[in-house]
Amino acid sequence: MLYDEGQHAMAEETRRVLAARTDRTRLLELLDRTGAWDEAFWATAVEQGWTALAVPEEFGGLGLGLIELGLVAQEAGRVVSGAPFLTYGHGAVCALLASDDEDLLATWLPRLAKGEVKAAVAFAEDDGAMPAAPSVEYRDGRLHGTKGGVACGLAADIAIVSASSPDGMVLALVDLGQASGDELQRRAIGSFDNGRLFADMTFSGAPATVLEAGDAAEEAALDLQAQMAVLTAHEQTGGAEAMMLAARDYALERKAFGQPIGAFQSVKHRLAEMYGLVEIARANCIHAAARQGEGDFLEAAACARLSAIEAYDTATRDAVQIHGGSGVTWDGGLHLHMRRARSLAIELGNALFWEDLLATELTGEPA
Amino acid sequence: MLYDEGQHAMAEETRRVLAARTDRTRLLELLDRTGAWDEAFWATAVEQGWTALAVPEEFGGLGLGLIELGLVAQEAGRVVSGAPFLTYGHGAVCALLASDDEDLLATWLPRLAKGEVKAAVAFAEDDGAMPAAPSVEYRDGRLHGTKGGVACGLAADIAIVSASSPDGMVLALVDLGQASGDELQRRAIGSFDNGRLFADMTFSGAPATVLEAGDAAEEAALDLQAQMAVLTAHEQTGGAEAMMLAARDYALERKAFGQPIGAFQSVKHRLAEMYGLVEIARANCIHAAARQGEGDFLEAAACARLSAIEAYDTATRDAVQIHGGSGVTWDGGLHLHMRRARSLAIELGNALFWEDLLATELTGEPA
Amino acid sequence: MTDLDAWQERSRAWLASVAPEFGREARAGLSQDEDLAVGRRYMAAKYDAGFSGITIPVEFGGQGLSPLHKVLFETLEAQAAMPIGYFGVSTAMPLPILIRYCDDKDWVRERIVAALKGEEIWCQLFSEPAAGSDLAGLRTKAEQGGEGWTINGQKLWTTFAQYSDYGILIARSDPALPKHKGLTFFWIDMKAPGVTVRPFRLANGDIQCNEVFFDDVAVADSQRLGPVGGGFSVAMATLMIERYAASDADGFGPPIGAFVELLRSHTINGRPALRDGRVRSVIARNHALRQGLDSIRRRAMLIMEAGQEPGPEGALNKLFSVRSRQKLSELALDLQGSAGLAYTEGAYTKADWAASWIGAPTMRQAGGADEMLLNTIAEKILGLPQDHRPDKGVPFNQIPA
Amino acid sequence: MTDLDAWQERSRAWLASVAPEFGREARAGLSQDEDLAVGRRYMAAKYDAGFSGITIPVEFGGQGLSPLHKVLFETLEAQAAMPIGYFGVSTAMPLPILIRYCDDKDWVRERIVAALKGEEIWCQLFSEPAAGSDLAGLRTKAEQGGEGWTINGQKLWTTFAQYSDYGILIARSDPALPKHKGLTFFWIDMKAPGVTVRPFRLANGDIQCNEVFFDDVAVADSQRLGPVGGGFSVAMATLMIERYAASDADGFGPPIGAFVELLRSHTINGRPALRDGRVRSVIARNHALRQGLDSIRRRAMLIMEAGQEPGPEGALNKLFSVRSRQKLSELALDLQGSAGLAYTEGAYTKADWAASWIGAPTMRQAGGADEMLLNTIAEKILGLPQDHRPDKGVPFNQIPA
Repeated sequence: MLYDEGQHAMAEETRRVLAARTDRTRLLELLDRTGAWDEAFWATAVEQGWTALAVPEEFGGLGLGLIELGLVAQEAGRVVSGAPFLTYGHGAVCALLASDDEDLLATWLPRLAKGEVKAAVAFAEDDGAMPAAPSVEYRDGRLHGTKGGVACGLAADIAIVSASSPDGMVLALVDLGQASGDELQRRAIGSFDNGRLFADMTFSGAPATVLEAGDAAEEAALDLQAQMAVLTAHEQTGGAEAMMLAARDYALERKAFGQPIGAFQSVKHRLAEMYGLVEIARANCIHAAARQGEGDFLEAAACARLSAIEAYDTATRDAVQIHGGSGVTWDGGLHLHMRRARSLAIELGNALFWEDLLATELTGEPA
Repeated sequence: MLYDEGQHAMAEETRRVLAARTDRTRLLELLDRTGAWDEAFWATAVEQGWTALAVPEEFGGLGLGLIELGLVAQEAGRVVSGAPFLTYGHGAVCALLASDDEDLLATWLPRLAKGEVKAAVAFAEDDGAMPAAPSVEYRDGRLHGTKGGVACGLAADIAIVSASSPDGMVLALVDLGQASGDELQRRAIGSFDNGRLFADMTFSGAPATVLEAGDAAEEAALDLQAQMAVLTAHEQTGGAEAMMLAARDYALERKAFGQPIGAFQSVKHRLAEMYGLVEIARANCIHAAARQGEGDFLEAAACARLSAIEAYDTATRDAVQIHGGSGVTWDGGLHLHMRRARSLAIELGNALFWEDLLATELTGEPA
Repeated sequence: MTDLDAWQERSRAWLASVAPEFGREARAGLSQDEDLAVGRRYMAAKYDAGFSGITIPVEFGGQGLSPLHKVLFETLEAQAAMPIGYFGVSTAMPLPILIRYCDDKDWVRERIVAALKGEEIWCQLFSEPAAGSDLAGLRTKAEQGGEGWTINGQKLWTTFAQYSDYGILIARSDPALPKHKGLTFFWIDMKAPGVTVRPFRLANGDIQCNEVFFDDVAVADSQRLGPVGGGFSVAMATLMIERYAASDADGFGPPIGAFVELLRSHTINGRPALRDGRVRSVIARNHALRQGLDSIRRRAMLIMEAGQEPGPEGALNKLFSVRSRQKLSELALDLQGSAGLAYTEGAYTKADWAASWIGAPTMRQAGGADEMLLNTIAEKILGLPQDHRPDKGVPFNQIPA
Repeated sequence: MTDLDAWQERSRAWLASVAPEFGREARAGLSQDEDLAVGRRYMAAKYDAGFSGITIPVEFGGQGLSPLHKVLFETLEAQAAMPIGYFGVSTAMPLPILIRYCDDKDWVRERIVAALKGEEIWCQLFSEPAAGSDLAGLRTKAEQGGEGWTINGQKLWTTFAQYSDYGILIARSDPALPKHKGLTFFWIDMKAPGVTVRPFRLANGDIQCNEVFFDDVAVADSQRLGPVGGGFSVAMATLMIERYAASDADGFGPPIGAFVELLRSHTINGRPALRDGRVRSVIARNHALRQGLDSIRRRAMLIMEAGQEPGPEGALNKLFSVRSRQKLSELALDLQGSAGLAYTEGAYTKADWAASWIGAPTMRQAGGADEMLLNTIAEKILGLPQDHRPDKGVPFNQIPA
């Protein structure tokens, strides 16, 4: 898959806009608060129509897909920007599209496209990223139980929740604004990356609408998890590339022992290895985005996710190391990437989850 | 544990003797043949009394232990010498000592101490390094079944074999010379390290003497496997150190771009990392040898084995790489270490076996 | 070993007796200023109990005991999580330097006792914006004139300068000499006119490090430590002490046992985490590594006890242990799922995985970056050539910036 | 893509039709000489079928097709394990060089057809005992006098020189110039008086590499390729071709699918190997890596098809794929238990784990050592400075040996 000219132009424009509107000081301030997010990014996302990119045209979207959303995610990752709503908003779009309830689609998709509604996707529980039998239960139109560490949880207007029901697993939509304080409690998690808006969400009878049930719900959940993972992989790859380039620039500028530290092989080779990891992750991301809807999409998504986790982790670890002391100051801000690398690695299933998923695809053997 | 003066002197003397009597050409020739071993080494081992080191004095030995045998093993590893009889001979000594049959001890220990008898230890089967329920069976004083890839198998005079019996697992001694061609077949394995004398051994009613049965047999088997692993870890550490030093010497001598390649940081840092792995392995080896007979011996042995596997694998891989083209010629002989690193990593249980064993010790949870 | 065993027993008993007053639980939730105050009280109590300045001669207010006594006590003290962080630099490096290079012995004794009791704090003014790994590249100037010296310039990374009463400082006294020459060592009154301290925040949120500015700070010649132009070797001696002081096989992160306990209740894709091969591999390999480092340390102690010089393999500890800590901490966060997202600033790195993870990169820099340690091992132990250094032998003021 | 699809189909069909005669099974147990003879017959058949010299112009006896046609055919040919090893160097680098630099076009056409048919074999005389990574350091002398040149010196690592009829050679024509200058390129008759070829054995037992000695070998000036003193850039062009020719995401070792099949029947401590977390991690991560390399290759092919220059990320393949092959092969041996000890010299590296393991270090050297590739990426792609090179600009005969 090669990006076409329109896609290239879109990436350029996204990069330009984000570079102009991203402010490191603002991002650093977010770390010390819970419940606040990168509002400038979100306003930009709405204004630029990124929220509408992958929504079908009939519902007010642009009818594009993972490739274009991935390009935006990569640029957002580059500047450690990105309120998490873009990724999870896409998750909600996918979940809605998996149902065939035209009323629901007409109610929510246009508002998601316009960015009027922010979404969370709550699958993970203590027992894993995607428990086959969630402890959260769906009974008589209402949800009971707790989802832990929901990204966007503190600000989302709707949530897509996996739950157990007599019909097997269900994917349910909760209109969070409609639930009373007794029916829904959000407990903020003081995190190392507060802009992700992590919350434990406890449902005590919050009303919910079932989108899919049984095998169809499990399939839909896996597909949208994979789609979100591909977007996150783009974001991670963008972050990894930014770290690599920051370290490269620092290595060219900083002198020790009478020469730029970039003339020392330990630094050169570390950077060359980072370059390799970034390009491999990028290639897997592009490939996965292009395979959306194909039989090997899950496999491609897992490849993208695994190589992007590795690239971002290694690039932050090594870029911080190359920066020496200035890599570990608050104001230097490299820890924005360090923190983001970790939160993105945990959200949407950690590396072990995706290793097992990919191994199952490749071997036919479960873990 | 610190080596005392006698131990230091012994290591020095062993090194001196082996350096004088080891001939790379001879070792290279062994690679092209099956059934041949490093006879000069074995003659030296017998002459120097290394075979008697850990045999109790009452049976003609020197009554020393793993520390001294480990020192010899480390020096043997350094020159990729070492017919495997020293390690497996010690295994046989341990197995015999675990029984309380004075006749057996009096029959075999003096001959093992004098090096008149060569031993193999056959635990591994297709299903693992130490199957709890071996497929080889012991019935009515005879063994039935196949042990695969037995080191020393082509030349051993006796074998210690684990087998299933109505009384649970047994450790049995087979006098290989007494078994007829119908009762015992040894099939040579054409290997990348033929001097280890690997053979598949098929027992078709070969007479055997039970040394231990049931839980006692399982305990004894694990203890002697751990003792042999500690010796092998010493051998691996010696090999790793030799590789590190060879690469260091080459890096000082070989020039590229107008300077010794050892002035390039990629080479310097690779060597420094190797040094670290060697010293960590060495520290674990010394510690394990000193813990023989203590409650944490198994844990210490696993640490020694794991760090020695890693040190030897990394040191050979990286030393060969530092040697460039001359690292991969037949006559250069670095592949002697490459091959030995692999055969020693496979013999006595691979890294995954020891990881699981150590994890069980540390967590109380089986795999 | 009976004397040492007794010492260890006595140390253990005393630490247990004061744990309720000074231990981790007692200090939970305190601000840094409050915690510092507790720390000062702990230091005073430790002095009274006879555990302060273990290797410092009795005539200077110390205990006059062996390095082994020191290591034994400090290992237990770290396990007990006592509030000693603020005094680590203060009591480690400056005091031996004062003893060795300062002529006014009465004054030295006063300072040492005050530092040991936690009444005064010392900092160490070494690193500069343009001189991290390359210490000899520093630019802070010491100009001689009249009775003494005038200091101008800027230091960076000065730990706890914001609380410090005194500092030891290295400055360039002659820029016309090659860079390793022309450096001189002083002690400084941190309250003197012209000294400005600006704390800054680290990636983990801690406020421990400072920029320190010197603006025409007057220093008497009696504050000079060592000969004019002899500063580099004084600094090297100081850094060597620092390197060996930082010895913990867990890299000052949580031990493997804590990793095992953390995972006992977790599952990985439906199976108990401790039964997963990846987890078992990580546990086994990190344990084997740390056991090896620990054996090296114990062997070094035995050698020191026998009155000999330990081997060079002691230099491996920081390099290997902190890398192990870094990756293990990342994995510990990942494996906890949503619980891994939580973070409390200032948590104890040996007990908290998030604190351990976010602080690891700082540890990889402190006391010699990984790359410097690898170079040192390659050059000093393995005898490999130095890297190319275009600045070698060139007068400092002629090196292109 | 219809033209390319048709080409691929035609290639697949032809390869399937000749597999019984030339494929791996047909050659099992042959000696190297016997295998070479089969290889020559295969090359002749391939020529007749129109699959030889795919990118070589029609007027020189090739097919005049695109690099994409070449990659497609060669991928299938490698999968089919045809006996092409002996002709890989021969047909890859020397032929394009001859076309570009040799004036006698009829003679060139004759040579190319003979090489493509497997009748003649060419070797490439580059590396020397003192010049591996540092190609410009070579010492073989070419002295001009009378009508032509006299060659003296020694080459090393010359693949299949023992079977070669001709070779391309780089030699030092002016030792008074700095080392990158003063090199000149020639073609050589390997049967000429004064040429001595000594095969030697590699670590895996293969006898493919040779030392080649030149003892007053006379060479006509018409055998010169490119200008006097212009040899380095000719050699660089040649090496670039070599680097891109060596592109296989499995690093010419077995694919991940083979690893999975190998382990299907194995257990690890009593549990199915494919259910062990460590094994699953290795499978998943190596697959993800190789998929990424493969996507890079496929993207490069699309870009080439669009008539553009592919990105620099193609340089990653050898570095990452061969390292992946090396460790995966080690693990494959370890996991097989006693079966992992077996070894057959000369087994096919894409199908045999022991052959793949023992040959991997050679692949890590061939066509640029890892360290050189990393330097190239750092310098050419990331714009980092060159390493310190004391020999830069110094006349060759004044560099200390």
